[in-house]
Amino acid sequence: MKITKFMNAVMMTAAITFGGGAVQAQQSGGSLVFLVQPEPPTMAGYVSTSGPIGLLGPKIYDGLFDYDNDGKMIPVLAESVDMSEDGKTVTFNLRKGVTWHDGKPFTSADVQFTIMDVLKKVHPRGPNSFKEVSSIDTPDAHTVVLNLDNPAPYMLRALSAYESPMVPKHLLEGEDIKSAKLANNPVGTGPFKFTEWKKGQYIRLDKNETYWKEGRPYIDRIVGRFIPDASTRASAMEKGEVLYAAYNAVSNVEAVRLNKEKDNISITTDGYSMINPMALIEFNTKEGPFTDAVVRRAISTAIDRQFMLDTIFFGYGNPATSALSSNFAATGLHAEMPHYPANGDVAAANKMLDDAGYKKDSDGVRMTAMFDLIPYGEDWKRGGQYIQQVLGEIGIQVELRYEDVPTWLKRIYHNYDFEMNLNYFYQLADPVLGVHRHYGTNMIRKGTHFVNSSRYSNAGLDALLGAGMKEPNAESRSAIYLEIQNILARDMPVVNLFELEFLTVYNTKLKGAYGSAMGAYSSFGDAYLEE
Amino acid sequence: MTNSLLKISNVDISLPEGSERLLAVENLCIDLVPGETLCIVGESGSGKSLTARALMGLLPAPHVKVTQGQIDFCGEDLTKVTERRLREIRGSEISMIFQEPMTALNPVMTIGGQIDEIFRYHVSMSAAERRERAIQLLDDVQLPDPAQIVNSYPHELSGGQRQRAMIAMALALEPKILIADEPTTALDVTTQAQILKLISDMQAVHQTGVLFITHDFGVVADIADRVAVMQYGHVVETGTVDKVLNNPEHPYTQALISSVPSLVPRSARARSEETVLEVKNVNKTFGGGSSFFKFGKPSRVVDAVKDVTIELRRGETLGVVGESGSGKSTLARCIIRLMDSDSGQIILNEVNICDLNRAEMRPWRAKIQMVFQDPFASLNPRVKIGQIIRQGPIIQGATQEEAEARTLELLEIVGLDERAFNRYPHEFSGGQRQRIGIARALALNPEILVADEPVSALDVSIQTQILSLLDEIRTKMNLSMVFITHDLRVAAQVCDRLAVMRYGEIVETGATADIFDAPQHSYTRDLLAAVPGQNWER
Amino acid sequence: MQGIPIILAIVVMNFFLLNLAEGDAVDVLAGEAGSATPEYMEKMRAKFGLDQPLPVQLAVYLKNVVQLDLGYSFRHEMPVHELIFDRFWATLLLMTSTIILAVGFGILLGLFAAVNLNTWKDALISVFALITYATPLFWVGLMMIIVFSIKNDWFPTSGMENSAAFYEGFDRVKDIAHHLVLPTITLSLFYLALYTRMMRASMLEQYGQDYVVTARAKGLSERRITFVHVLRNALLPVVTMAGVQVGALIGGSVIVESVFAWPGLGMLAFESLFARDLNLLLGIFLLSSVLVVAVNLVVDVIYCFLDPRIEVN
Amino acid sequence: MNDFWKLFSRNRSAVLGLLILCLVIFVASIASLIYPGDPFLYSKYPLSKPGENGFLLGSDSIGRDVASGIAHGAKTSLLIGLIATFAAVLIGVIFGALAGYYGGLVDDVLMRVTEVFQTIPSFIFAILLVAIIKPSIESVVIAITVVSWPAVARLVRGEFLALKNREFVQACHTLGMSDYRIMLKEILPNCLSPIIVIGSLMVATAILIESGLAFLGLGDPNVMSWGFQISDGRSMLRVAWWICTFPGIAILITVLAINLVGEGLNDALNPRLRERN
Repeated sequence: MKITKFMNAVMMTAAITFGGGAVQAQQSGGSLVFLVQPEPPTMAGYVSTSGPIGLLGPKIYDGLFDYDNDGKMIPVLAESVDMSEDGKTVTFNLRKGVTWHDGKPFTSADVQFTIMDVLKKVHPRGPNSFKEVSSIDTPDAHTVVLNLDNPAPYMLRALSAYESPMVPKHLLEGEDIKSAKLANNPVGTGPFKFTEWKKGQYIRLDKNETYWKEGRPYIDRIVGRFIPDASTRASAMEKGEVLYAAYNAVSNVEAVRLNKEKDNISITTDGYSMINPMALIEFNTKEGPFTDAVVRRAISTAIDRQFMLDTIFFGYGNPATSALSSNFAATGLHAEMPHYPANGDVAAANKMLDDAGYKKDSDGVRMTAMFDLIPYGEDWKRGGQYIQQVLGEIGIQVELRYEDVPTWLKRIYHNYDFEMNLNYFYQLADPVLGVHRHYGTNMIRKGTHFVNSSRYSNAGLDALLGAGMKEPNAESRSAIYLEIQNILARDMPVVNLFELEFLTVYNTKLKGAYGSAMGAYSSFGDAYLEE
Repeated sequence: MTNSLLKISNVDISLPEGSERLLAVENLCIDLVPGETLCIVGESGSGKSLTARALMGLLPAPHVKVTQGQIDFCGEDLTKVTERRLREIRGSEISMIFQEPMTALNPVMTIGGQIDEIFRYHVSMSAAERRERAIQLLDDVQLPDPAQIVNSYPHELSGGQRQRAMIAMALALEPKILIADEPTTALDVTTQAQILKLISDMQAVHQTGVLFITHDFGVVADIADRVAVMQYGHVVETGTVDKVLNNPEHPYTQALISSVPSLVPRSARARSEETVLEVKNVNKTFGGGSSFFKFGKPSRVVDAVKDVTIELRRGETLGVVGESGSGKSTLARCIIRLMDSDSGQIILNEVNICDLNRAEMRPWRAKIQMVFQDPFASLNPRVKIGQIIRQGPIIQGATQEEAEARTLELLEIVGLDERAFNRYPHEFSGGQRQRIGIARALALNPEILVADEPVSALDVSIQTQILSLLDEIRTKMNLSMVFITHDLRVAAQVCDRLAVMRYGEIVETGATADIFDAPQHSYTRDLLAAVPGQNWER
Repeated sequence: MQGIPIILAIVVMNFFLLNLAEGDAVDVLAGEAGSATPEYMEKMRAKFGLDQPLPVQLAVYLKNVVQLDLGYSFRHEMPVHELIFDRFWATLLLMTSTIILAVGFGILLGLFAAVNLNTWKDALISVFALITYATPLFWVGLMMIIVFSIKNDWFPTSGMENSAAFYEGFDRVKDIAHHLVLPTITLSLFYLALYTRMMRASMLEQYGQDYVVTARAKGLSERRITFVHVLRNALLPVVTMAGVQVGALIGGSVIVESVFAWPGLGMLAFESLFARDLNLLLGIFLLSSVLVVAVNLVVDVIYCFLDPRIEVN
Repeated sequence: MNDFWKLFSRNRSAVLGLLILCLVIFVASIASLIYPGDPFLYSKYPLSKPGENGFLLGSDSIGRDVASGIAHGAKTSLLIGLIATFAAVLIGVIFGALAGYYGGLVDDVLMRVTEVFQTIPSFIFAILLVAIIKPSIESVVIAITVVSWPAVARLVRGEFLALKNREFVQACHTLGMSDYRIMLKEILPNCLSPIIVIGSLMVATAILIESGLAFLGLGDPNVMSWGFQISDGRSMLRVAWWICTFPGIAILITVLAINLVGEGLNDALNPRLRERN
């Protein structure tokens, strides 16, 4: 009895905190508690693109632009961008009157420093995105001129707060950027200021009262909570302790249930179009049982992609139909290819192997192999176990190996000590950014993660990839990528399984958080809470 | 008798199902008058302890209980009164002391606290008064510095002091009856004498009726007014101490009394000229070692054996006598190389066996063997008798067949059936086990036998049998023997010569008869004086 | 004092074990970041000192530890002691409340069962103890959340304090206590069962001792015999056991911390293991070993207090 | 043996435990007969409720038969428990026997090592071992062994300390028996009872540790075990309770049964603790 009473008192206090403000279209105030999974090591979004940092960084740091769901650029710190005729000079006009959270003004020098000394040097993807930038001029405090060696149209798609956060020069200059204090005490220009990080519990951000955008943000406080256990995350969501969970922080099965059972909880697949995650199997093409493309094609043919999506991901996602995500169809780069049957065809796969002369022994086994699984949770383990069974049906007996992340990374990308590996890659906003790294000969980089671990090397393909990167004409580019997909469907160094659809689960009282293509990786400056 | 304190009539005490016999005590009739000491004598299993418990209503219910008869205590039948009344009586009108004061006292409570409880439960007194009374009581039982002892814990006192404290506790409320269940059995002989005196002194002051349970006829002779002899749950004979001790009627009583060894040493035998074992200046200390990992101060050093020199001639039995802690067992273990002495020599057949390492020692093992005290602890409960006896010869190099033949021969020598070969120790009685222990020692044809209190755990009738067995074997095999004992009666009957030990030192050696007749050392005199039942000689 | 070589041995052993593992902190950081160039990773390794030979790394670490410096977590860009400090209090809080609950109730239940031996009360307690002993911890935890947090809105699902309200002062204490309830119950159930069973057995053993007969012979009531004589003696093995279990308790809390998002050392250890955050993990092993040693010291003191036979050094 | 059984059967709950345990062992041994297929085999009927589509205890998210998993998992869980316990007892007996028998420096060194393993937070250490070796049945067994043996070592050391000065051991010395033989043939048989009791309880604990490791995702993906089933089904607890509830119950009753048997063994083998007289 006593406990209940005590409980009610606490809950009421909580309710009061949530429910401040008048009933309006866009209310101010309130605390947004959302799930960050897992807890990030630091908040240095300029050093790491790791997911949890992405959830918090863009609330603190602004980018030059944001992107809407159609891919259109939304001005943020840059009010506009001009590109010269030859594509080799890019000029940003910066917003005036923007200040850092510590009160210092934001100027072109910050942008110059960020791109040249931070992103190009220590950011994991920055060196690629800004590869062509040779120097930056700052004619005045609000104008930035990028001088490029070659045109780089894809660069303009990498200017979000997540990909390229603008960082304060005055706090980083002269420091070792990777170990600067800023990593744990971030100071940005974004709508929320960093207040407190209780390790193991939460990161608390409070409203930036001097945010450049009038009346924004609406929310008083954003708290990113860390809950290691998936079931508990779902429970916290169900109970309303947290209001927003992106990147499958609440598992699909629970998300679907909550959506169905709870009136105030909804789900969406929006906000992931810049990510394009693709589940796949990487093969060791240099040694072991999978050096022959026929075997790889047979495996691709046998797997029932739709079954995996339906059972493991509860219907979210689409079967892969080529090496590229169908999301690239909008830009004309995607085409359906053979050997990607959505429902799998074990008989056809068996026939392919029979024809190629792989005989079954008395136990029905043609070959044995070790199958590594990405150590990112039980969904992937379950997927691996399904594939194990299917491969058994076509006479390939595999043993599963599920190690911890560091061991697995070392094995796949450093030692190449694997035969086949279940994995997923972000294909990102453009194949140049997310797909080329998987197939190019120049991307066989021992020790670099998430590149060409199959060690597949094809001079013809390399040439096509190079052409695809530079080709400005959409139609010619489409033709180039059609050829690329044909080659990959034939050689299959990687068997694409399905395009993942991440789910965002949210409490319906949270509004206005879904307009950006960056989804959860956006600033939440326009988000508000409605009672 | 009208002034009878206690009248037990026709009492039966049942045993749990599946026990050896149906009733622990059958048709028991005993009475007790104030100021009287009634000794209940009997061997283990006679039911004497259960009788004592029955009086207090402390039988281990529900399986063991009084099924019939009355226990009339000043007009009340203790078998009928309520538990509440029984609690009132316990501690205030009837109290009890036990054999082992260490376990009978609560180890985590002060002596004062344990005495205090009696007052709290039976009379109303202020805390200060109770404490004062407790100190007074401790003083009455002649404990030194009672004001300090009242705050001590049991482990801080010696065995005798603990028993005094127990008596103080028992007599706190001047009970009408004191039940003493073998109260001196665990004590040294000199302490025993003091405790017995204390009990009779207290009894004289308070006119307490004492029910004294013992197996020791010496003690009976010293303190009893009347005696009841029990066997298998029956009282076979009662009467005054004089009548029972000097004119026993029942054959069992007669047998028991004839088993009590006499204090008059047996006639000495001719001493051989051949020395078989020489112990020269042997020292052994315990404690004091500090190990590699422990940085603390070294622990207390105890001289267990200090500069001991003895000589054993062929065919001779040398008795080593002393009280507990005198170092006699340590000496025995040093002689047989169970322990390494710190310094000195042990010369066997002109070889100093102290210098031998394990492997070198092995052949010498056959020459010197040991018989242990506790017949229950000295046989491995998981090994069959045959194996126990046989393994010695096998280790010494005999074949299986030889060892087995020798084993069967030995079983016969010690008076056991050859069927014993395939049985486990728990199937045998204490006396039989001691026979097995002797057979094990003899299996190696030793020249010297070291016997460490070989009969002290045995009932008196069994004791006699084992002693005569040892005697028989000694003659037959021309054994020389080192005989460790605390019991001067046994020593008198077994040993040719005696060495008296105290605090690790030998205070006196000499022929047994000489020592008994004219002890030189004051300690020897004290020891002899403390032997109970001196004035009674059957 | 004796604890120091043990703690050092633990650190050294874990140091080598962890270095046997494939992959290092840089691999993990780079893996999480999506991609990184080999040159960048080499630079990071040099910065973290991971390019040094193992004995040198160990020597450097031990030298720092001796100076009470637990080193730096390159992953969190923070000194290890700062990272551990907050977590340490959370662990200590959970551990203390668990020990109090488990030992306290275990003793009470065991006592109650022994006093009511072979009655339905004894049977009920024994069944309860057996079932809680046999139920996997995480199952209890998940069920607790569903029953007491979701179905009945009595307790929060997880965390250590309300992260929407941020209470101050006494309200915060209340709030933390409120969050503490479910994890404590979950973690203590297993140990509660253990201590209940031990206490019962210990009581029964003590009831058979001679001093109990003496106490009865003195005419004491069963109540006093139970509570004054038997209880204190029966506590001794339970207290010893509680000391031995502390190590297991800290480890066992990983699951409870995970289920209830309790920000303790166990979860931090789990995460730092998979991040190959060597300094941090060693720091945790060091600290929790110190904690175990310290608790055992406390247990020794309690034991001395309970048992006069043991002398205090 | 007869005496033993008489004592054991006096404890009715121990007999019940033994019956349950025999049932579990029986199910484990005939798992391949009643569920001949691979327990990992998926089907087209995911998330069937118990009784639906011919699944006695329902099916999981990719249509695997939960009942088949439990039957096959019984074998794994019991084997893990038995092997880990056997190994832990072996190591513990060696350490404890040597330390207790020889005492002195040997005792100091061995007990310090034991204390090291007792001071380490054991479950974290188990996680560390499994993660480093790679999650597999072998590594789980190794981890459980490594965290379990110190308890045995301490127990055996205590027994050896108490027994080594008993007169029957001294008698063996006087016969010139070798240390090895004294330890193995004379002392060890006398401390078998407590070892059997602690061993039986360790089997139960091992099953619990395995499930705990599996809960944290550290199980062998190739081998069906109750721990795996639970870790696989727990995220679906609210949607398909049967996936992890049935294996959870299987663990519960097995651990319970083993505990009951252990208690019965304790009562029968250790007369000191027999009920209050």
